[in-house]
Amino acid sequence: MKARIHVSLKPGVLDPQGKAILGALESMGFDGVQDARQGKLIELDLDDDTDADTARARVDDMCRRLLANTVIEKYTIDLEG
Amino acid sequence: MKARIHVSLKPGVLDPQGKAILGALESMGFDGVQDARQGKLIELDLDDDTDADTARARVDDMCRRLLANTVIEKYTIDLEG
Amino acid sequence: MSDAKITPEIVAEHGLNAEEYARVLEIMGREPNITELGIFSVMWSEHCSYKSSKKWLKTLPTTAPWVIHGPGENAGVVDIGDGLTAVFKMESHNHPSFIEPYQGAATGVGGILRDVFTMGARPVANLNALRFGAPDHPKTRHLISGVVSGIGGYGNCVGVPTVGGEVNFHPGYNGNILVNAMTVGIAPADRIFTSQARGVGNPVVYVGSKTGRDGIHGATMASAEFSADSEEKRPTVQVGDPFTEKLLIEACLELMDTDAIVAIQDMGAAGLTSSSFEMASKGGLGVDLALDTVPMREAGMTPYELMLSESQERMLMVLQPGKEHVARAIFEKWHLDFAVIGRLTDTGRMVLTWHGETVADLPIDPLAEAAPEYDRPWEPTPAPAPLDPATVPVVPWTEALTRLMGSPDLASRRWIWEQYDHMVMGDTVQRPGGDAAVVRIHGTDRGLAATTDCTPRYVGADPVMGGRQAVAEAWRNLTATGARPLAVTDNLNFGNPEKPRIMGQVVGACQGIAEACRALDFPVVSGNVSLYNETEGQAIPPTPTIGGVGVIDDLDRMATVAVPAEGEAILVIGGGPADGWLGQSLYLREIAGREEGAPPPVDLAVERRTGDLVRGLIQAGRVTACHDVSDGGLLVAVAEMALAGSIGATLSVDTTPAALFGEDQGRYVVTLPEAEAASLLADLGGTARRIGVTGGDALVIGADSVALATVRTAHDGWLPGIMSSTPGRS
Amino acid sequence: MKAAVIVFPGSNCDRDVAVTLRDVTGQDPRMHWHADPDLPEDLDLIVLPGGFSHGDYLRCGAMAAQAPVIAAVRRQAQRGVAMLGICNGFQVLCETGLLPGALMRNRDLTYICKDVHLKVVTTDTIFTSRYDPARVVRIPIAHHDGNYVADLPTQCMLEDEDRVAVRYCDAAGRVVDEANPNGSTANIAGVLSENHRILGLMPHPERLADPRLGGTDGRALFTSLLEALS
Ligand SMILES: Nc1ncnc2c1ncn2[C@@H]1O[C@H](COP(=O)(O)OP(=O)(O)O)[C@@H](O)[C@H]1O
Ligand SMILES: [Mg+2]
Repeated sequence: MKARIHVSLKPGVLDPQGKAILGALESMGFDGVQDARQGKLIELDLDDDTDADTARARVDDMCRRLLANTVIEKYTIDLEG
Repeated sequence: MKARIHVSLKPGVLDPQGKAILGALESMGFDGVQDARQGKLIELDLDDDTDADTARARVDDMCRRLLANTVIEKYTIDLEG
Repeated sequence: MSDAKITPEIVAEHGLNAEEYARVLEIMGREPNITELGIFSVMWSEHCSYKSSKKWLKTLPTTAPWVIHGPGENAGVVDIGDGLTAVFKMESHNHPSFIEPYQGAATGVGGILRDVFTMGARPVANLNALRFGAPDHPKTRHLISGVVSGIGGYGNCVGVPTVGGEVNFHPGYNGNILVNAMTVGIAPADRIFTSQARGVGNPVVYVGSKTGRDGIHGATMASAEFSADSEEKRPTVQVGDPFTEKLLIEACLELMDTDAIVAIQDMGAAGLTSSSFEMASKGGLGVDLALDTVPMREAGMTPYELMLSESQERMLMVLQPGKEHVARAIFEKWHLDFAVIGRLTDTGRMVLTWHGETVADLPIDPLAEAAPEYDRPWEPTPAPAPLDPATVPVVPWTEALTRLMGSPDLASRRWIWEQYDHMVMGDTVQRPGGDAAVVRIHGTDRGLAATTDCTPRYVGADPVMGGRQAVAEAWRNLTATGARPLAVTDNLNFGNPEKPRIMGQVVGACQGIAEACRALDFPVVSGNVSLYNETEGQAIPPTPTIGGVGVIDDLDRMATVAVPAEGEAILVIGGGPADGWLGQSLYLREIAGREEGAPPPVDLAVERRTGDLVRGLIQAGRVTACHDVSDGGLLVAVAEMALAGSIGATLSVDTTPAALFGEDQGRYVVTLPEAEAASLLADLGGTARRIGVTGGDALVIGADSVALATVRTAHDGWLPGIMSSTPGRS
Repeated sequence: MKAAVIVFPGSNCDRDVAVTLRDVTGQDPRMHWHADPDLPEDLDLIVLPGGFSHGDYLRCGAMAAQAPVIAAVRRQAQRGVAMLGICNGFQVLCETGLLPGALMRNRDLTYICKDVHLKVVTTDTIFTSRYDPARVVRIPIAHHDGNYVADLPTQCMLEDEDRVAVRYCDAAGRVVDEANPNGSTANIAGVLSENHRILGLMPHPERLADPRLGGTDGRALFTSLLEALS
């Protein structure tokens, strides 16, 4: 089973990387981009024998304890396969 | 329209971050994780009036020129809305 | 895979010519399999075999009473007193950095660090000599930003300060930048490690990161001329993991404190192949390796891939029998892979097995001895037409100075070195920005000074003189801090040596380097050669970079470039009233847009006399600041001292371009209290002349002046200015 | 004064701070490996040093905050043992929650190593008592992720409880945006815990505590600690 975890900054937290991307795109002549944000995508390969609910609970635990800093970040979890 | 771009290392390219995440999860007692990889997720807000094909072509251009380092990274583009 | 038929195409792809392949067949007595062919190919590549340069490298002086290990080891080792040694080397990562600037530069730093700590030294300083194309070339800014963040990204993380280097810009590097990285380490004199394998039956141990498919054929790539289709070779880029390197440094140094290690060798270019070959060959032994026991990152790897992979952060060691557990415990503590992958044998052969089956069997000595060595045809570089002084335009000195100080080759590099942690380890006594960086020898009041230097425009015009000048400037930069220059490492960057004109540059530069090293007692103890630096037939300017290291016995007697106080006398030591060499000067290039003439001559006897004199003055505490005169000439040197100290100067000198901006060699500017100037001048006789006095916030000559603030804006503003425009990846 | 320096894999200013501690206190600190959960109970000071623990991968300090020793660090924090987190150590303290807020990528996205000017906001702490509040101090920074962020309530709390220890300022002591090297909220360079016994700061006081290195403005932090803790 695969878990895809998307970690991104909470709304309201200034995103220097996103801002730099936006600025760079503009100066490269790409107009029509209104906003850019950069987050992380962490992919985990999990043992296949875990059921989806247990897996989700464990990945959620991983996120809270390590993968995301909930002071500034939020996360979503997708399970596949 | 929103574009979600997932930039990740090409297969076979060393992913030190993924490796470190795997090690950290293990030492925290999370077993059953076989592999971990870290990539970027870039979200762009595009002007609404562009059609999907044009938007995809432009985002693809942005990826090749700025958002991904195609020497070692690959990317996928999802358009929404 | 080992059954693949060896076709002429496959041989050619491995970079071996027909003659070389015939020698392979002779040595093997049969057709090699693909793994064996791969091994020959990397061992005989230019990068590993130095086949074009060996003949000339042998002409460099490599000994002195203080040299403990000269070229031939992973790094040079010189005695610095108190039972300690300085261990250092420079290495290029040019091609990888052009393809992927961040990772190319980062792994370049990683590689040179390993060369140094392999010998038992703790790395204490990193330097980097960089050459980029024209500032306005579409790729340049992307390359600068990638290379600088790559060097910082790696060096900062491993916690070794990056304290110095140099940067030049020239359109000749548009398609082929140079990234030369240097590391200086300190090791106890009685505990130097080498790669010479000893002891039949001793275990061969692999430590560090796992092996992946990184950079397979990297070594061959570094030896092949670039072409537009090099994009194809992109997957050969390796990714560095500085965190693992940091752990590897600590683990290796910890193990080195025990008596477990017999020999150790980092896996650099050509990875497992060259490391195991070199160790066995130096010990006159054979080696059996069970390749299936190598820690692997990916499934399905073949013996060929394992032998050719250039995965980073790996080391090979021979251990004392029975010490495996000691080593294993240390590497496991540091979370590094550890595996016994083979044994030393007395067969003189390298035998590789894969799950018990032999997949390669080659003789070691014949392969090493038969490595091709070429006496490539060469043509001396024709002497350039002398510059006609009457054709040199004269612009007001105030304008010329401001333009020069803000020109690509003279502008401040602060934007670069502020991205490097240049203070970690708590011993950086002279930060970047001076003549040489100085790091304190930990726990003492002594210091090591280090610098890198080369003036490619001089080498291009006259390789012999340019080679001399590069060594002389490194020696001068060390001297200007008060250091006693000890030895150099060199990084010879040139185009395609199969062209007699290019080979002539190699030969000429080696001759000049050898002359200068001999005259200055400044031997070459390590180095690296990077050839085939060409794009579409266009060679880079010849760039034999010299890295110099010296020792300061008392840090209280050290000089810096900053003007320390108002009202001090300013003296020039060396040179004379007839100074004014404008051939190949930056004045000519930046103001007149011309690169012409012969470079300034370097008189090595005078160089040595002047330098020894200046060093004596610094050590005697008779001068308060010192800076050598190099690019840009006398007024630029004074301006640099003024900016560093934020104190201006009033000079009484000729204001001709020749007098102010001539690049005559062997000169130093010093300051000292006014009251002591007369007696010093009397002592020095004709070798010194007084040119002015410090003070104020401008540079003044006669009725004209330019505010320091104006000079500073030009000097500090240029690099951030170009880098703040579009960061595109292009 | 009994001090321990916690060494994480990838710490690289552990030796630097140990040298300064020895120099100022005359005593060698204990170098404590992160994997050892048993921290001595009689410590006066715990230092989390600078560097790149775990390579700064994922997030700076995130993995170190999960180290076996951290449980003991938390217990001692509760008992009021003094703690100093420098640079990466500050990041670790934020990741453990022992200090509020978080440290993000610098505003300009580049690593910065240079001397900065600082205003010591409160001298009423064990870390800063020896500083003259009227004097601007010069101390180096060296980081990629020193951009301090905290939400508004946290900011207000920090101000109300006098928990901002140092701010970036210009040479004249003005706390202005041009003097903010990394985009930190309100130019915050260092913050204190609620009981004022834990300090995390991005600048490296141990790097300018020896005249040979070009300045000694960092030294007073260690002499303050020595005075308060011995
Ligand atoms: N790439 C670099 N990395 C670090 N420091 C650098 C780099 N390039 C230049 N510097 C520093 O900038 C200063 C000026 O360099 P340079 O003009 O080459 O000096 P010099 O003319 O004395 O050889 C030196 O202190 C040098 O170490
Ligand atoms: Mg110089």
